[in-house]
Amino acid sequence: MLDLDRIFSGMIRVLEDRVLPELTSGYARGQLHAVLELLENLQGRTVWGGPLLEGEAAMLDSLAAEAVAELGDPQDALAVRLRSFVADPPSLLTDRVQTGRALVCDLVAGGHADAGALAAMVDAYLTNDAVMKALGLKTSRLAEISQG
Amino acid sequence: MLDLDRIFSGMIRVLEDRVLPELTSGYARGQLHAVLELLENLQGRTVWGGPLLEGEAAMLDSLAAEAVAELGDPQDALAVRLRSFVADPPSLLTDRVQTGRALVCDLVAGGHADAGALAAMVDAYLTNDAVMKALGLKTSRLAEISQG
Amino acid sequence: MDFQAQLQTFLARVTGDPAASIEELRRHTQGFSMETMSFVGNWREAGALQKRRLVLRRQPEAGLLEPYDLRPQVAAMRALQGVMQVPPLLWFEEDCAVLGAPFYVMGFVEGDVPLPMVAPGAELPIPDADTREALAGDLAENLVALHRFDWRGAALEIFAAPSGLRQAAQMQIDVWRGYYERSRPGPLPMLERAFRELDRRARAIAEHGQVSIVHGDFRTGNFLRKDAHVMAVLDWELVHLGDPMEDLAWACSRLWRGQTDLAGLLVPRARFLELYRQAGGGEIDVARVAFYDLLGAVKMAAIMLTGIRAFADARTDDVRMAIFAHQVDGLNMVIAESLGLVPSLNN
Amino acid sequence: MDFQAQLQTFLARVTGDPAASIEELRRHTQGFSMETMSFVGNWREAGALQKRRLVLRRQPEAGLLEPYDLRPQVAAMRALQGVMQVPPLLWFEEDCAVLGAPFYVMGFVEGDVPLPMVAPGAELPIPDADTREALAGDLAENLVALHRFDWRGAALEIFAAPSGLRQAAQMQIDVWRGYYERSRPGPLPMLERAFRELDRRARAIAEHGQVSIVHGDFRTGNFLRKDAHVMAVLDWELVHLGDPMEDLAWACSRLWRGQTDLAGLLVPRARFLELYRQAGGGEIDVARVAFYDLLGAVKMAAIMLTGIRAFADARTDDVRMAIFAHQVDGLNMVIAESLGLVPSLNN
Repeated sequence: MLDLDRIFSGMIRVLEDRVLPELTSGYARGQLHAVLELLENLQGRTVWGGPLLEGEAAMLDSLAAEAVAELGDPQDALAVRLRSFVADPPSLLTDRVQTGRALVCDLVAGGHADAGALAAMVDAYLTNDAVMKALGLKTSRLAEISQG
Repeated sequence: MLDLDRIFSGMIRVLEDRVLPELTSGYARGQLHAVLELLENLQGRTVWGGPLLEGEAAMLDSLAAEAVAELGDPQDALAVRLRSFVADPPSLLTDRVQTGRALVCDLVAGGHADAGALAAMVDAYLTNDAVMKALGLKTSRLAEISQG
Repeated sequence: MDFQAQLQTFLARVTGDPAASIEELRRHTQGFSMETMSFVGNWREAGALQKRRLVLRRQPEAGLLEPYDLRPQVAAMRALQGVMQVPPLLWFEEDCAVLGAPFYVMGFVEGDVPLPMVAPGAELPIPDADTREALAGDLAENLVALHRFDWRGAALEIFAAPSGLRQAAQMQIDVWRGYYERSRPGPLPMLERAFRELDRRARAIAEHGQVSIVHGDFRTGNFLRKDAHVMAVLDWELVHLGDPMEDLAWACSRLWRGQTDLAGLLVPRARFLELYRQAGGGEIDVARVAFYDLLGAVKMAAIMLTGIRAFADARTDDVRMAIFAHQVDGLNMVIAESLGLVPSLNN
Repeated sequence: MDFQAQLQTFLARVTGDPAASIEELRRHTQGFSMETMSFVGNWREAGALQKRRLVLRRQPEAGLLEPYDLRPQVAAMRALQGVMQVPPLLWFEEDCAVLGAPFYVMGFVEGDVPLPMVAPGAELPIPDADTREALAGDLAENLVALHRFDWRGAALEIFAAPSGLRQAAQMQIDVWRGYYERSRPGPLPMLERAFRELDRRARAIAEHGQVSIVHGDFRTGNFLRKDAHVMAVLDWELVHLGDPMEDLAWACSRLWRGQTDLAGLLVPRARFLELYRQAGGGEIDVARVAFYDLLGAVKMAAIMLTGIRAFADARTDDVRMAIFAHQVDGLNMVIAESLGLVPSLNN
């Protein structure tokens, strides 16, 4: 996930260096300074979260639990990591999601999800997550961004 | 705590309605549209958090645990709430902090923290939290905000 | 009808000149509370052409001090003309139909408003020490004139009169507890702790003593000056009857000292108290000043919470209100200092 | 020396006219990758005064397609002059000392660039259906001309030539897996799943078949048109030798259809394939188009990840790169559709 601090510092920099100098009215300048102060203080006081990420974390939890049951050899390194993830998931939401995603990547890369029940589970997670996140996107401003 | 969504929607509104119309260069307009798209999508994907809030939650945890030990009557309604907070804290960080703060407020309002060990504990929490959060503040832009 | 036309209609009515006109209408957005505009009014009065620069202050839709009632500040400014430096108050209109909200019109007063803020390492708003000293003296004289004014002889029925200084203290606690309870976004332990302490200290204040008109927001940032002279004390939204120590504590509060030890970025706190006494303000009650110092920090928090609430409820789109949500964190340190929880950094 | 002066010095050198001058220098910021500027150059050539509008494209410091190498695109544009609609390429400068980074200069081509985006409910970039049909036909003809060009006879040693179509597919997988692995901000299961599927499908592609010059970014948004005529195909940064089905799949990708079923917001996908065949492009291999459709979605994700990484590492301050961090979420749906995990909304 992109570092949230970096997004804030990027927004602050462009607003301060490129947008502020073009403002002429005192009202707009005052409001932009307030936005800048807000962004500077949201930085460090906010973290990735919300229902989309919580939803993905929950899906990864169940996927990992089911994968533990499906994987044959309990001594397999991946099976060991999956069991540890199920038994003691990272407490920070972003860590939990990143660890879960890494496990799915390794299931796929290891060929465990090429066919059968595990393939269906992985595809169900990928599909549901993609659908939920796509629904959560706001209409893009790409046209305005490109045209200025 | 102020609703994070509301802060984002307020920033989006003022940037779109008051700042954007004053921009003349295509570059600044394109960049501001990108900032707007970022803010629109941070909304719903971020929550209050970070080290300051985590620190306060940890202090509230210990304060509650010590208060349980200090409060005499175990049947007292406040003592019951404190025990429940210690045994089963809310999983969401903001809920945990809000619940903990409410307990401290009730300790103070009920006179439990007027003197003695509980008073010292409450004041230590208040002082440490105030110092940490004040250190976390960025230099205010209030002068620029007022002058425009 | 646009705003300028509505204002012209108003001017025609109050001056009795149907040809009255206005020009150079400007909105000033510096304030966080009342809306402020300036304009030049032209009208004929007793045969002579008047051309006068005027200032209009209008009740905002939402803001830091809601709910708004313009009558006390208008009554105070009227009663105090000639007593101390106040702007000349010309007209007061309570009817919302005229300009959308109640407002009053004052004569324009020349001068600049030094702000009680200084960036780290930057020059003070008034760099010259002699000017600061003289200005502080003039401020203290104005404050003493206000506090010594015999309000019982003036038409100030709109003010609730406390029976004495203890009740005055309790009334102020009630006012700001009210703001706090209406606006807090959740439980705030530091404020709860401060209110409990204020209750305790108020009980120890003696009832007897002089009740005065209290400006309520007397500080750097709320007066116009020219060189070392106070031209007008502004921003009377918080005027009430109470303890003169309240204005003194507020003027000297940590809130208006930046990272310096200068009350209102003018002179050291002890020096301002001394100037007040020298101007005839009588003895300083240290315990009551300390009480109002704590009350002041709490009041500032309550004001910020009111702004945050107006923003949270989407009654205002002014994002400046939202910054108070993190600035309250800094205010907790000021409260902690007033409570004696942390050592005073400068006094 | 400022940029304009540096550019003038360059123009004087390449034209051999020490008095060469430039005017109307403008920076265009629409692009997400190469920096683009336009200007008018004045110089004397064989005794006659030249006054020509020119376009300069410079390698950016950081961006979507880094690391940059301008040589392949310059070689392709040079080789294709007269073969299809490409901008006239005048000069190429590899020395960073001249303008800070390698660049080339092209003659200005008149026309507008329709973008492959349409706001919900808004009119298509080209509202007239007949114009869209004719333009799609002209595009298909240009594409066929490109794909039928005998590159073996041209000076294109800079291009790595795959031995056949299976190797071409595997080379493209390697290219984009490289971008993905260098830039991903963490594990991305959908991309891992897509790469596994691409490997599987690539193994099923027959090696024999025609290897062509592939534009690599052939789509609405990357050509200039006047009415229904393609004036120039632009943006040759991704040109390479490979499978012609790659350009076809990319031109028809879900990425450039908005919420419509029109490939590049021009004509239905099947119609564009038909136009390509009619122009002499030969039979369409459905399986290979499907392979490159999935590769295209993965490639778009890899491009976005490269921009995100440039922003994350603070090598660019362009916040437009940061929006890809959430747009990758939308792209996952396109990948899911290409993988057959969700039904195709429009085909």
